[in-house]
Amino acid sequence: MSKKSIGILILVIIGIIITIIILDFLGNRPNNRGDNPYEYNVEEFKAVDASLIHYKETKNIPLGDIIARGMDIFKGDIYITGQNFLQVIQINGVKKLNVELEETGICLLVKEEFIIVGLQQKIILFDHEGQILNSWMPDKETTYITSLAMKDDILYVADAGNRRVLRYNIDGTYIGEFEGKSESEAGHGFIIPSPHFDLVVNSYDELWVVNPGKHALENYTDEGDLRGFWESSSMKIEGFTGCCNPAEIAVLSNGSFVTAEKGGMVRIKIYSQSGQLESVVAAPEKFVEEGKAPEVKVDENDIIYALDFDKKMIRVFEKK
Amino acid sequence: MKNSLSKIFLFLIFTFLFLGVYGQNRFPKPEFDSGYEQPSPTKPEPRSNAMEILDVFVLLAALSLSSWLAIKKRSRQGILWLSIFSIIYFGFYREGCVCSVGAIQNVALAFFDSGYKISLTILAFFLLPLIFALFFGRSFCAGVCPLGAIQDLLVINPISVPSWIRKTLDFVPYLYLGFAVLFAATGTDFIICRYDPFIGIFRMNAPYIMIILGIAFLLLGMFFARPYCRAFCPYGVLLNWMSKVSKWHMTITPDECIKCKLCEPSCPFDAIEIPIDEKERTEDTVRKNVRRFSIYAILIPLWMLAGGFAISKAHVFLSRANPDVFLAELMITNPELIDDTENLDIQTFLESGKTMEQLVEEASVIRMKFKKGGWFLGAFLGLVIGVMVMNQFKMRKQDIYEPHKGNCFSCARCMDFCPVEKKI
Amino acid sequence: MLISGIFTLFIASLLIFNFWHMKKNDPIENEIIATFVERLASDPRNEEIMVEIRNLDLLARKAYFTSIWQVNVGSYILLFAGIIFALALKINTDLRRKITLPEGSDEKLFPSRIISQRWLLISGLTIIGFALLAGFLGKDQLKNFSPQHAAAFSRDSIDESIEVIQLVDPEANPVLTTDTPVENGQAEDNTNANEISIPAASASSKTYYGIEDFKKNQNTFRGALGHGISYSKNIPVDWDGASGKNIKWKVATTKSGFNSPVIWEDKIFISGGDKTARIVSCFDRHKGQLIWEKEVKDIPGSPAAPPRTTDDTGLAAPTMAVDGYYVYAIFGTGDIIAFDLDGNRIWARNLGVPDNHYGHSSSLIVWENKLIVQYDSGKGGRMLVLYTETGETIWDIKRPNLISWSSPILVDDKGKMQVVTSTDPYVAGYDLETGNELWKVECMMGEVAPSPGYYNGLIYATNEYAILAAIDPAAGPAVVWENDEYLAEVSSPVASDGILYIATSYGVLVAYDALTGEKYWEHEFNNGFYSSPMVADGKLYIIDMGGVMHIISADKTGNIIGQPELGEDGYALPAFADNRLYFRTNTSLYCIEEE
Amino acid sequence: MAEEKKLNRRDFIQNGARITAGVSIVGVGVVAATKSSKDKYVWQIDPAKCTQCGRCATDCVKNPSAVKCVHAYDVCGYCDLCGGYFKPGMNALQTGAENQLCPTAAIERRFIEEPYFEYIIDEDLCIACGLCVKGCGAFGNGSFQLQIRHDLCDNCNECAIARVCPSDAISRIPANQAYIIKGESVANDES
Repeated sequence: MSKKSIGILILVIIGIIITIIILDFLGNRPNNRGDNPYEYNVEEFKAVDASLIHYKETKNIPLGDIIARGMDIFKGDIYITGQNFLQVIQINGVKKLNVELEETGICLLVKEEFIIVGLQQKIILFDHEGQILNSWMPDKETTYITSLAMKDDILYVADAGNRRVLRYNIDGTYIGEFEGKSESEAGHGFIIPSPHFDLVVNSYDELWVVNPGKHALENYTDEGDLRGFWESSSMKIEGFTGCCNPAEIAVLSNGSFVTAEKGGMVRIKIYSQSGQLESVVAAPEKFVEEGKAPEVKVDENDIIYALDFDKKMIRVFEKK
Repeated sequence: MKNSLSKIFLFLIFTFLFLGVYGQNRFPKPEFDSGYEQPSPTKPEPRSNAMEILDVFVLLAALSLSSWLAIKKRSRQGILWLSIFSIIYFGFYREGCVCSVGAIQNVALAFFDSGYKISLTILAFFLLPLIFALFFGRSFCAGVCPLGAIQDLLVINPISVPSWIRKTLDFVPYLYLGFAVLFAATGTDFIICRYDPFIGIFRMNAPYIMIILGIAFLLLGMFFARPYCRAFCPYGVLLNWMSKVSKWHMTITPDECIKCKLCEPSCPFDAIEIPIDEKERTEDTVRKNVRRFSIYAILIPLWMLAGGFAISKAHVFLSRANPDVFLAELMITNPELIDDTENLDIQTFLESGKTMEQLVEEASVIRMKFKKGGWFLGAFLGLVIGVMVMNQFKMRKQDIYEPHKGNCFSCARCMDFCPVEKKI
Repeated sequence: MLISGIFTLFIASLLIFNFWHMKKNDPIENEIIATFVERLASDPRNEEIMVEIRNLDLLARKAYFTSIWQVNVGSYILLFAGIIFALALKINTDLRRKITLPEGSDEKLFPSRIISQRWLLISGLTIIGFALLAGFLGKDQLKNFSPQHAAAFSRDSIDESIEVIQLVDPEANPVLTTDTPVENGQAEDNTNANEISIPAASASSKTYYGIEDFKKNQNTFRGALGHGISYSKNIPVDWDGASGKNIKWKVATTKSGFNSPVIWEDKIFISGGDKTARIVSCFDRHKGQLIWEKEVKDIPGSPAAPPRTTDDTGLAAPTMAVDGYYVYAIFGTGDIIAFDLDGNRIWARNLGVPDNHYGHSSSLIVWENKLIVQYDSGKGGRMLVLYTETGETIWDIKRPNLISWSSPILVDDKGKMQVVTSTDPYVAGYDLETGNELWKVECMMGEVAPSPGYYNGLIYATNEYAILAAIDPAAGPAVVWENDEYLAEVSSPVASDGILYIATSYGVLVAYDALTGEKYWEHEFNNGFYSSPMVADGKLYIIDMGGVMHIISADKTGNIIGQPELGEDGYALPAFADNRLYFRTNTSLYCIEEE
Repeated sequence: MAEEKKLNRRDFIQNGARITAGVSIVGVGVVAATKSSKDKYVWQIDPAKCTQCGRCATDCVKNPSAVKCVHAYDVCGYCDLCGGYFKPGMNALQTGAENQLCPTAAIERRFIEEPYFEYIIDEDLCIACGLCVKGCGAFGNGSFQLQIRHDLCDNCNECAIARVCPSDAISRIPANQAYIIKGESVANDES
């Protein structure tokens, strides 16, 4: 090869080298990168038909710094509990009561005579002035209390840690418990992959318990016998998806269920007592992506309150 | 790279915080009736510390052997075999990492980032070749550095380039070194590692664009011997300094030079200094050169000042290499990108919960570092240019054939060409 | 040789083809499968489609992993072929090479050096040129960033129709605490529990020290009520840290902090802190002995890992307050604590970890039974007043301002105390009793660190990039005069005897007529000021960032009286007492007295 | 005589320069040594920060990536309907390819007992695309996570995926605790 051709070859190669370096450098800039070929896409399931949405958001109450975990509505006041507190807030935002708790309150239930707060492993009864009336602890160390409900004088306590529902008298005496298991095929017991395990008593005095692992709502007798259930497993709007949904439920005065889901698609929906989707309260777009399930409660006027943990506020939904 | 590299300990704290929040996920598992036992995830161990120490010892042994072969044994054959060993061990077995060249960046980062801990192995890889160069010349380049060795083996038909090209190319490594240190010190990028042309070949696995880069360099090396070492290698700059003042540098001839000229074409790297034609050293040129020398010597501070000013002026531009700065600016200039769901960097940032103010604050801090660093870098480059220009008029007497102590790679090729035998 | 060369080329091109192929054949990118999946969605029971998909999928996966395998094997073969090719080439050229005498370089030494020199010059100048070009073309977009801008980046699109209700703690309903916290017992472990149960709002029978006592003791940041004036007499003007001249005593401090010492009678207090611990120390003012030192710990709600702060703020930036009975300290962790003067812990609580990117630095101020805490953070403005006896909240207001680093001052408005704060975007006065906002003027912006100044009914507020404003709250409120020539970044304004002093972070100290804004004099020093000036004994004392104390006559002449230095960095204010000056550096506490 | 003197002077300068160079190396060495640590450091992904952007699959210098999906069984709910295994909107809860989320079928679903299933990752097939991690995080307990496998990782001086990671989730950690597995690290931290 002649010197000249070698020289040209060298120049060409140097050109290639410089081009490569520049290409590589620019190719990695944030505005120049290609899309992710492995994108996980659930957008089509997130879209909700607007005609299904029968509710509108009317009020927001930002909670600021406090970390709330549980909420209940009673006579127009909002009761919240969370990291070391129990607070009562009037609907106009004025705090009525603030009680310090030794631990984080997880759930609460307000009745005429008292306020019941569930800590992880303890149940405390307060009067409406914030004085402790009574408190007791369930027997097992793995207890993880997630929900409370009352029927007549019996307190139902959802213990997600042991997959059971406990029954107590209001003075703290243990009456019994059930795990939802039975000989029949339907009685597979509660499947609770993560600490979401909710129960309610509706206006017909029926106890409904969520079986999140089965995407089911189950109706039990006082003794713990399965009386009826419905389940709906689907990623579409009609059903529940993921490992443990619905994570939170509440009941309207007509017995319909308000359900809240966690995870990739946070949404609040209303199902009839028999499990038919009636309407949608809030579509996933209203919530943080991959968020926690909001705690939902209903007041006497069937106004729905949602405690949004990700946005740290109480959101109020009213019928359009 | 980003800043995360340095924040090992902070990161541990973060983990802890995270687990505090999501601790609820650790939930009692199902009780299995079928006697199922939960497996635990396997954790293949990283390469052990002992093996790292072994690497240091192999480096030490290879350096000693290379020095001995070049200076005592004077054996090109030996160095050739050593370089094959180095390619196999440091290249293909160790996959080009850990390497002395890249260690510059770790050292730079350790100097400027208090949170960054440099491992002793890397420090040893950085220091040992320099110490050897101080005593024995660039024996590291001769047959220990896998990057050099692979190019050295592919020197097929080296052409001799005019000295002005060489002298100009000599400046590029300084530039590369300067920027590598600036980028490493600001926690922006490790450009030496990122654009290491041969690492893809050693790993036999790389983005294909980088493999093409490696092949391009090798092809280039067939005609312009050791292109990376001579025109890019930032570590070569440090070795060059050390080697210039080395105590026992290798010589072409075992004894007295008889100026037979035979060795002249032997060096593919044009590193042999040939005797100066005394006829050219007329009194007139000498006087002229002395004058120029002194003028350019006086100009050096000016160079430094100009360089510092210019590069620190360019800090805005340079700092865009930093991903944080780039992202911050991108979002300020193109706020509409927030709605671009395909832009992962921006979407991830928005989801991270970090505020824009924090990002801008961090970016400004990095930018300021670039401004300050720009002064140092510019002054350094100015100094280098100034000294290089000045040195063109250095009137050193040269009456025998000897290797240029800075540029010589101690590859021992020239020795075979020397007809002189060692006197007993 | 030729054969090996061709072989190498062949393998290389195969490999490149494979790379390209692999890009196309990404297993999930397969479009045929995608169409089948779509069809399946409309016909979920169709077994045929399922089988089809499964087969195709299997094929695609197989192809993917084969191509990876091919790349691996191919690169080994390529390597091998490359080695053979290189060897062949080498042997080939070596065979052809004969030892020849060099044809003798035709390059002349000196002329070629001139060319090299020229090219080096060219490349050097090119680089400088490019750098300058890049410098002039590169516009610093970060500077364009403004808080308004930031709003665009918050993702929440707020639905206008939603009513947002803010939580309020009404004064009418003081916060109740029940006995529950006692169960875990940490809150008040070593306290004198006798007075705790007094409700916050009710008055105590204790007589509190008043303004005359505060004037004698520099009990808060910038002296009595935070006005920056010391009433002590005979303050030293000359000392030297290096020779020890006029240094009465010097004592090492346990932990560093940027807070200034506070004094009550014979005691002097400082706080300090780092990641590991926060402390409050009390020294004998006359002898320099440590009397007590207490660690601030075991506070419910206190974070396990303190929040990050910058080095020039740290966790103990706010100055303490002392009211003659108790000494109060607040830290960057949100912990606030009270000790009595003998070091017994009275109460402690955590106000919530502040979201502050430098670190919380607003100092405390105390009046009668009320401890005022300015607690603006990244989450928004907040100010609270705590009951000094128990630490219970008397009032706690959320304010619509942004984060700040300034400290509140107190202003006596016809016998009623007002709290005045300077924040972004406004300067405002609050009723100390109720927390009601009495007036506000929107004139500040940016990261407000200077505290307000006060003289003769006028409030002075300033911040860099904002303005210097003299505000008369009684007149509307109205800005009486303003100026933007010299603006302080951190240092707070102080006014005394009709003269207002401003110290900037770039080293200018300037004096204005406090009532009209007319400039009397200015001095420019080498080092900038972060510390605030204080007027004492007719002289202005201010320390610069280089550790030099500038002492200037506090009058219209502005004569420099002295510039002594300790030879140690210090950013805190000095504490003044009769004949004495106390000064805190990073490592030590000094007492200076002229012999 | 003059010649000799000149030579001596040159030697002297050379010696001086050599000592200077030597001192500066030692200086750099000592300063760097004060900032050094005997521990080896390796790159690892913090699952808490990871957002499964997919760049681990495309940007690792290894092909397939040295990052693999690791199953933290401690956190797993053993669900029948696994968000990490099934495609969104899957046809049926079956192992058929049309229902699987994983593009390379690297997850094995194994029946344990009603109603629990075990999910096992075949790392040879895993390409670290993060799809299953995303799915499990979104609709499950988040027991799948991406981790750099150190038998595959070259431990580059500058990790190519750390450079492009949008969430800064990759950093160096001491080699003696080379993995951050969800659930487990809680136990470690607490003990």
